[in-house]
Amino acid sequence: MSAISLRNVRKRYGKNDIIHGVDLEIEAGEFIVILGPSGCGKSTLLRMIAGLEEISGGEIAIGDRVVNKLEPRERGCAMVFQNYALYPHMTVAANIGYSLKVAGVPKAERDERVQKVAQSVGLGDYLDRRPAALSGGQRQRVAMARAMVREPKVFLFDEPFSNLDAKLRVAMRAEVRRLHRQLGVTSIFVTHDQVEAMTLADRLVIMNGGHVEQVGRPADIYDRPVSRFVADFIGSPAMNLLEGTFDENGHFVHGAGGRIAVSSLNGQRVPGRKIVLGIRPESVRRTNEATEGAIPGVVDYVEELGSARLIHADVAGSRLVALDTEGRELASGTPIHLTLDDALHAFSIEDGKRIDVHAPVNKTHTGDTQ
Amino acid sequence: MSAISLRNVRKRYGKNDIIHGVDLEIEAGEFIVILGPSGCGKSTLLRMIAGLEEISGGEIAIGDRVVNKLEPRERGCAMVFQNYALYPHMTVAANIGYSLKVAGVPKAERDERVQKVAQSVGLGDYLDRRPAALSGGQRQRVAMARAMVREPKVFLFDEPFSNLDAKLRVAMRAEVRRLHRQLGVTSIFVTHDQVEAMTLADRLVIMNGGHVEQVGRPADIYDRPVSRFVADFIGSPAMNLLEGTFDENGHFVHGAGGRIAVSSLNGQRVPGRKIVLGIRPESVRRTNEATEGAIPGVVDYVEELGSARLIHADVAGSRLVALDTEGRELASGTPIHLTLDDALHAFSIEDGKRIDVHAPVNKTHTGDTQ
Amino acid sequence: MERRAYYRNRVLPWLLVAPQLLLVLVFFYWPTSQALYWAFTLEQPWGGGNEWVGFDNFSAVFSDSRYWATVVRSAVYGVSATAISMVIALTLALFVDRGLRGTKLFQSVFIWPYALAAPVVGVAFRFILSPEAGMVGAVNLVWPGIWDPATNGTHALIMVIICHAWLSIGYNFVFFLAGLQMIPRSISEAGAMDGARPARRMLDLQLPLIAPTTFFLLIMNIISTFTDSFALIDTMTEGGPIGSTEVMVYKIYENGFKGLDYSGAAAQSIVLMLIVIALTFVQFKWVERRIHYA
Amino acid sequence: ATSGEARTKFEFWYGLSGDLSERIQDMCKTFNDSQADYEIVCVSQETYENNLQNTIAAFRAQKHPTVTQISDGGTLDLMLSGAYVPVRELMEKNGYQIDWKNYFSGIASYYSSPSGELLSMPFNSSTAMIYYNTDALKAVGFEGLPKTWSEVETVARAMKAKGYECPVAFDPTGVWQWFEQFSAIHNQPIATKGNGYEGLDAEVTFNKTKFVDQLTWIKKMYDEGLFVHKSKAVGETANDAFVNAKCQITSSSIADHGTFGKQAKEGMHWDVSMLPLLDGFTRTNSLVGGASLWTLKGKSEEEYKGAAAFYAFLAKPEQAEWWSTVTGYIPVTNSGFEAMKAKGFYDKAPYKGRELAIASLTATPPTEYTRGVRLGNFNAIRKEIANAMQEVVFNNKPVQQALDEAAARSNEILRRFEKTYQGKALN
Amino acid sequence: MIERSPLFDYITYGVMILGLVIIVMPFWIVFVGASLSLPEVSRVPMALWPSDHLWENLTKAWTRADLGPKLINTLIVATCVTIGKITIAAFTAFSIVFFNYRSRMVVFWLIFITLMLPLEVRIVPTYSIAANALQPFQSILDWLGITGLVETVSGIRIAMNWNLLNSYSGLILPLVATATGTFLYRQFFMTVPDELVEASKMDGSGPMRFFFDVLIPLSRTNMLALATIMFVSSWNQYLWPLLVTTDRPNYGTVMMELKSLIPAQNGMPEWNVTMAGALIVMLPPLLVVAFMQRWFVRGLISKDK
Ligand SMILES: Nc1ncnc2c1ncn2[C@@H]1O[C@H](COP(=O)(O)OP(=O)(O)OP(=O)(O)O)[C@@H](O)[C@H]1O
Ligand SMILES: Nc1ncnc2c1ncn2[C@@H]1O[C@H](COP(=O)(O)OP(=O)(O)OP(=O)(O)O)[C@@H](O)[C@H]1O
Ligand SMILES: O=P(O)(O)OC[C@H](O)CO
Ligand SMILES: [Mg+2]
Ligand SMILES: [Mg+2]
Repeated sequence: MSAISLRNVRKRYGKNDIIHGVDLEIEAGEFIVILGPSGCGKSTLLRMIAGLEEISGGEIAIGDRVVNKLEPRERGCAMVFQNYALYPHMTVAANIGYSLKVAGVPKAERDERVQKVAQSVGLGDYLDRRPAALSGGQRQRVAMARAMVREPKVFLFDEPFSNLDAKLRVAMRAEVRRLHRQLGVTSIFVTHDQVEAMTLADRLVIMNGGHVEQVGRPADIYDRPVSRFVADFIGSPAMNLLEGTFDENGHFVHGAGGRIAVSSLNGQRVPGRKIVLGIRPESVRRTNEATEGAIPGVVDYVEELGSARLIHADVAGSRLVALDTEGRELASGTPIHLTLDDALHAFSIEDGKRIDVHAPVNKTHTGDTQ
Repeated sequence: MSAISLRNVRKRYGKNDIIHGVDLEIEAGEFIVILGPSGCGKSTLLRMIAGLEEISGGEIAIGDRVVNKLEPRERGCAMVFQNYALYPHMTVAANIGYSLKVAGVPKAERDERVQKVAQSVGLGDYLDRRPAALSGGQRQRVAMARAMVREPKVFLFDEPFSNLDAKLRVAMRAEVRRLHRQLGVTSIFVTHDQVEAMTLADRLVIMNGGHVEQVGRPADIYDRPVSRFVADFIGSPAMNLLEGTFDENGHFVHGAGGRIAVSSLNGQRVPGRKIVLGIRPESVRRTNEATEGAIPGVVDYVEELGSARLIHADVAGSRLVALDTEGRELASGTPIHLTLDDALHAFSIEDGKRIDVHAPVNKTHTGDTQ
Repeated sequence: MERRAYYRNRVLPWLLVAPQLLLVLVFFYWPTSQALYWAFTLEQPWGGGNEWVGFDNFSAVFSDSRYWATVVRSAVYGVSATAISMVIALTLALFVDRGLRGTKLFQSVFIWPYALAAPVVGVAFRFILSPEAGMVGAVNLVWPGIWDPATNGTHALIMVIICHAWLSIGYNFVFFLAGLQMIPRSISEAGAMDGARPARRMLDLQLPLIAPTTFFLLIMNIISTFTDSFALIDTMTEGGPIGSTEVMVYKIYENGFKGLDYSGAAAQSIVLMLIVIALTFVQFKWVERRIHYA
Repeated sequence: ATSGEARTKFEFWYGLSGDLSERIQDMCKTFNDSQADYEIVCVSQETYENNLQNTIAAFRAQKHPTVTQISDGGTLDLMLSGAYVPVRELMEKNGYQIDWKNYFSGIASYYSSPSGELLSMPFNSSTAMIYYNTDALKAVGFEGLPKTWSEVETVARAMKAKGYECPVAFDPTGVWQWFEQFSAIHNQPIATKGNGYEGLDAEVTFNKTKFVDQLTWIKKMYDEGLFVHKSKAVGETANDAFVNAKCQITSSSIADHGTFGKQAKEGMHWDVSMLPLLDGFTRTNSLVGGASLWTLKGKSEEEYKGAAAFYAFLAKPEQAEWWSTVTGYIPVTNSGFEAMKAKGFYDKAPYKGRELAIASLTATPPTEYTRGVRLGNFNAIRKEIANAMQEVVFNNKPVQQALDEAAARSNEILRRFEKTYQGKALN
Repeated sequence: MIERSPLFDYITYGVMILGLVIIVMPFWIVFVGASLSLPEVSRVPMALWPSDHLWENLTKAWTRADLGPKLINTLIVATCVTIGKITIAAFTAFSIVFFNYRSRMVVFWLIFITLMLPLEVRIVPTYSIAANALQPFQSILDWLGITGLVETVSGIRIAMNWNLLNSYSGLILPLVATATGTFLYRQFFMTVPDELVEASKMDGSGPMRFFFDVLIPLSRTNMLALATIMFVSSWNQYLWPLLVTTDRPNYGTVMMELKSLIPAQNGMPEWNVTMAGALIVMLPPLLVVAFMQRWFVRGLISKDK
């Protein structure tokens, strides 16, 4: 039995279908991240689970109970809101303890539990402050403590870090991870930041326009995106996506006649067939000489990242981005040669679906768990 | 003659000194990025150049004119604001053309110029819309077009991308770069996003608490941060910074007695001397066997980035983060061994200043400009 | 909230405020300073002359038991009209804010009283609450004398208070609704997630969060009971019976304009003005310190 | 009328409303039509009180009318104002010969300075009367009209017993009829110093006169339901109640005689009589009521000429007769009255009974207490007395206490007035 | 709406309907009263259902109080006051909010304090000002001795006089000088982001251009809200018109005429006509509020939900 099941869940606002039937089984203790572009329905889905939004169709079950008709308070979920939604007029302690107070927990017990939770998120010294007197990170922690104190069956997070600055986001990420390890509560976390998603998720749910595009472990999704959308969405810098056809030699022809020798994709290289070829920037390598099969190009510009740089190159009228960890100081206009490793992805040009052959296209894992 | 000179520029609000004397020479056509944490005075400095803020001390010259006493409109600067600051009640065309209208440019010429600029930023089809009916990226472009239409001598940008989502930021970055290449106008760009700063800047100005900490090309700053502050601030994932001392063998002792053999830093390894040792995550490599000099540690957790992963390891009580592009699936608690390459940084524990020996500590460039 | 972006100009700001300053000086400060002068003199009604009497007018006012009765009455009037009106308006606003289907209709009607002038409402309520006609007349037929604002001072005061309260429901409602709608929705949702039912959320979350609005309205209402009660009382009771609906403003008008005691009235005006200024200062300190959400 | 250009315009503010106001407008029109030199603009200020207040405000602003109508009670306020031109002087200057002796002595004494100079132009004079519904009187078998308050009590009781809800309409704000005129016809003082005629330092004395007993009696009548409260505040005035036959007896000005005639319910019979007396008293003359016309200072000679012409117009016998006909106001001159009497004006309905007003006014020559009232800010004092009557009737305050308090407050008003006009004397 | 609690929904509707009754009842009674005949309106208890004399009573009230010209007068006055107020207040608030000069808070308080002393309590001195609005200047000149000086030098006596009684200016000007509008504008102007000011500075526009090109168009909603408030309050003015207007036929306003419809001494208790008059008099502001309420409410809320 799953901790949470969504069965063909739909949402309609007036005449607009927002969620088009989502199916999802979440195991107890899992950390699920829902990722997708703005407006794709992530929050709506989360809020339907929370009970803040009516369900227009399908069924949501938490544990073995269908909760469609239950009020938020009856579902055993706790939620951390995007802008924290702290009660501005209550102290930190009162904010955290409010749900207990509503539930009629006696004051002594309440104080004790609030104290304990506050300690565990490092807010022990701030219990008497108002939210306005806290920093962004501290407010974030109050929101978290408020969710934790009820010992809910499910944690729901709606872009909880989106108002924090970069440094703080990294720190809060670690905090959420630590808490999840410590409490082991089933969690659903909505974000549109893919680094956040990749680093936090046990399983990732990629949404697009009210559909679930792909569900899987972050690495699997990165390695085998099921669609052009996912391929483009996951990974930073983004995957190079070239539209083109195959010639009679099975070479991929793109842009203004550029040719790429493709070793994988056996059986798919039908001459004249149009596809989208996907190559991750880290699969594009720069060679100094024009070796056999190397693709010639011209540097457009280079973005310095410090530890590496992104070479934006013009390759026969197409743009190819390479992640280069070695060289430096490539002036714009410099001719270069690029080779591709065999981790190529191909997508249908019509529906954007992944085109797969039996041979796996992902890299060989060195996966040493010792 | 510089395009813009700041000479001992100071700013005081009431009794508070905000900018403590900034000197900076900016060449014509340069793209300068000012980077620093929130509240360090970046915006204030920019606004003093724009003429929106009075200068409490020192001198600002644009071209050969000291502009301290000039009104904003007389300085020939254009500015792009953080939240765009578009006129909500005007159409895109009116927004872009407003400065021309104020300047009394005849309607026909105005329309033509607006049209041209709008085309160049891809807003040709949106001229009749109101800002409210535009997406974030489009608004951003309107703000840019508004700045461009006046053909100013200097562009000023105050965190223009901070309200955009990640994908859009990348796209807008490319756009700004393209525009700068195309127009060649001296630009000053304020941000606290270091990727933005690194990838855009000809020269980077790192500010901290009203001071300029370091000025230089992005790669130089990455490779030779002049202070612990800069080292920590520049680079993502951030540099590992370990506090410790040297033992009689010249080994660096940190945490609960962990020892690191340090080959560089000759002459600085005085036994008992306390320093901060800085190691970039990409300089930490994982080896499978305990080779000579390898540092033993235990995996705390791994953050999957897709193309690589960050191994957070416990090393004798200190935390060391390694950027790993090879292995995968390292369970928490797995013992590992780490080696460091020789790109080490050292900083004084007292004032955070870089401690340098004559030998350069940066990697050998392969810098093949062919 | 401090602004950062200002214009610098020596003349322009003064030109901009000139029209209003001029109007205010001519139509407010000049007359008011004249009244101030009268407060320290005995002014002949026909303006033939006056005599400096120092604080005599004030001591006369303060030693008059009827004046103190008026002060107490004003306080009762102010507090109860304010309380009744605000409670009703707040209740309506809280329920309207739930945004159920059809709420818009209710909402627009609840604003109506705002459009009405005190004299119109006074006339209408005088008719409605008239002991021998209208609506309440029926009640008097059954229990004679149970309602008689014409002779019973308490009834008369109640009548005026009810009318004043009704009249300000619209204004209060609009501000309460505005205040409620400024509370981020997510705070109510957080409350729901924390297990609080709607009624509980009203009490625990919404009420405290509109405290600044409430306070603002409290002061505005009390000031309005000082300043706006005139037309109402003048059309409904003219201060009677036996002065039992005479509040401070009305007494000033009655003593000054009708009783031709300009000096005594001027002294009372000054007392009233000081009270209102004090209230406004308190209020101002609060308006500027609204709660900031998140 | 001829073209407006050449005519001198001047304003006349008055304090009457309703039917009486319309009559004044008629009168103004007649005046304007009667000559080509002046145009009078007549503006109603609704009530005497309002008119006094607005006139003062306007005078202070130098935007006052040339002529204003001030009621009996406001006379001293005007006398001390120094804001008027005495009417005798005005008329003399403009060459009008008026026989001032011809005016009823009660009227002259009310509006004259101590030296006997008539200050304002007598215009609408009245006195208080009592009106009876004769149908009701007949129903209880009372012959004629009650002449004493004890008779009134008897018939009221009988009416009540007959099922009349409201025998006597009582408006406690009617200080003029219930208190002032009561005091006059019983020769009771209102204030010392001859009701204030002899100095600004007069003090009221109404808490020590027969009025105390009278108010006690009123209270008794009210408690028994024989007097019924009728006023603007209850939505029905005493006069309304009387013309609607809801109340059978009311006390009011003779001025209302005309209005009652027009408004009385169809088929209703009524009559008017002099105010009743207490047993054992003989009648002294009642006070002249209504108002007179004051000419204000600060106007042009032309306007004064206009005002004088207007006064002369009012003094014309046919004009005075018209005015007395369409209202209930009395003719203000002996000759006017005699002429009308001779014409048989008072012999038949609807004017029959109005002569009683003059009989009341001239019952005796004016005494120290019946020549008028000369108290400063008398409107405010009236209000105190009205309050006292209401306190007694509605709130059961002991009569003596209520009147003592009212007297104390009234004296404060007088002292304040005295101080305000320090150094000024009646002259 | 967060949860679907049918019970609570019923309560909500219950309360709102109760509120509706409280609010609408007086309107209804006025309406019903206005439709009754004299005997019907005098009957106790009064009917709760309208009768068929509405038109008759409306006509009576209309002619008796001469409402036609009075409505036009009131409309002229209310419109001018409204326009005057929103214009003058906008200038003042602009000066106070967007210029940084030392005395701006003094100016603000000078204006704000005028909210605190109602006209009723300074009626007599205000009246004499209305009689000569230039009196303060005359007095200042007299006091400074300038009048005397000029008179001795040139023989001309300075006598400034501007009478406002019985004129539209008298009905309008004193009402234009209030602080409410300034206060509301100030509140709104303070929410205008600094960046907008700065953007326009960078675009080269000076303060007045900013005011007309940016601030005024942005304040449209607030101006509508303000206009509603101002229109209603000036329409409903009572005591001031009563005082400055002695020439009722030409300058009377509806509110003062209404009082003359109240059954007076010596009059019939024609409450039905009074109610009909009230109906006519209250209709225009009611329509304005009903029509403008969308902007009215929005203009007072600075932030959206
Ligand atoms: N109350 C509503 N009425 C109508 N449409 C709505 C409503 N709430 C949301 N939507 C629409 O539903 C879609 C999904 O909204 P949702 O808030 O779930 O997106 P999201 O994925 O959370 O986006 P973001 O990342 O911007 O928060 C959007 O297109 C939005 O416009
Ligand atoms: N008007 C002001 N009065 C007083 N202090 C101010 C004012 N404006 C800015 N400051 C202070 O000056 C310092 C620098 O502000 P500034 O806006 O330049 O920072 P910043 O580097 O742009 O920060 P951010 O990245 O958050 O925009 C801050 O500490 C701020 O509090
Ligand atoms: O109604 P009138 O005109 O007779 O006047 C009554 C009294 O004299 C008013 O003071
Ligand atoms: Mg969302
Ligand atoms: Mg900034």
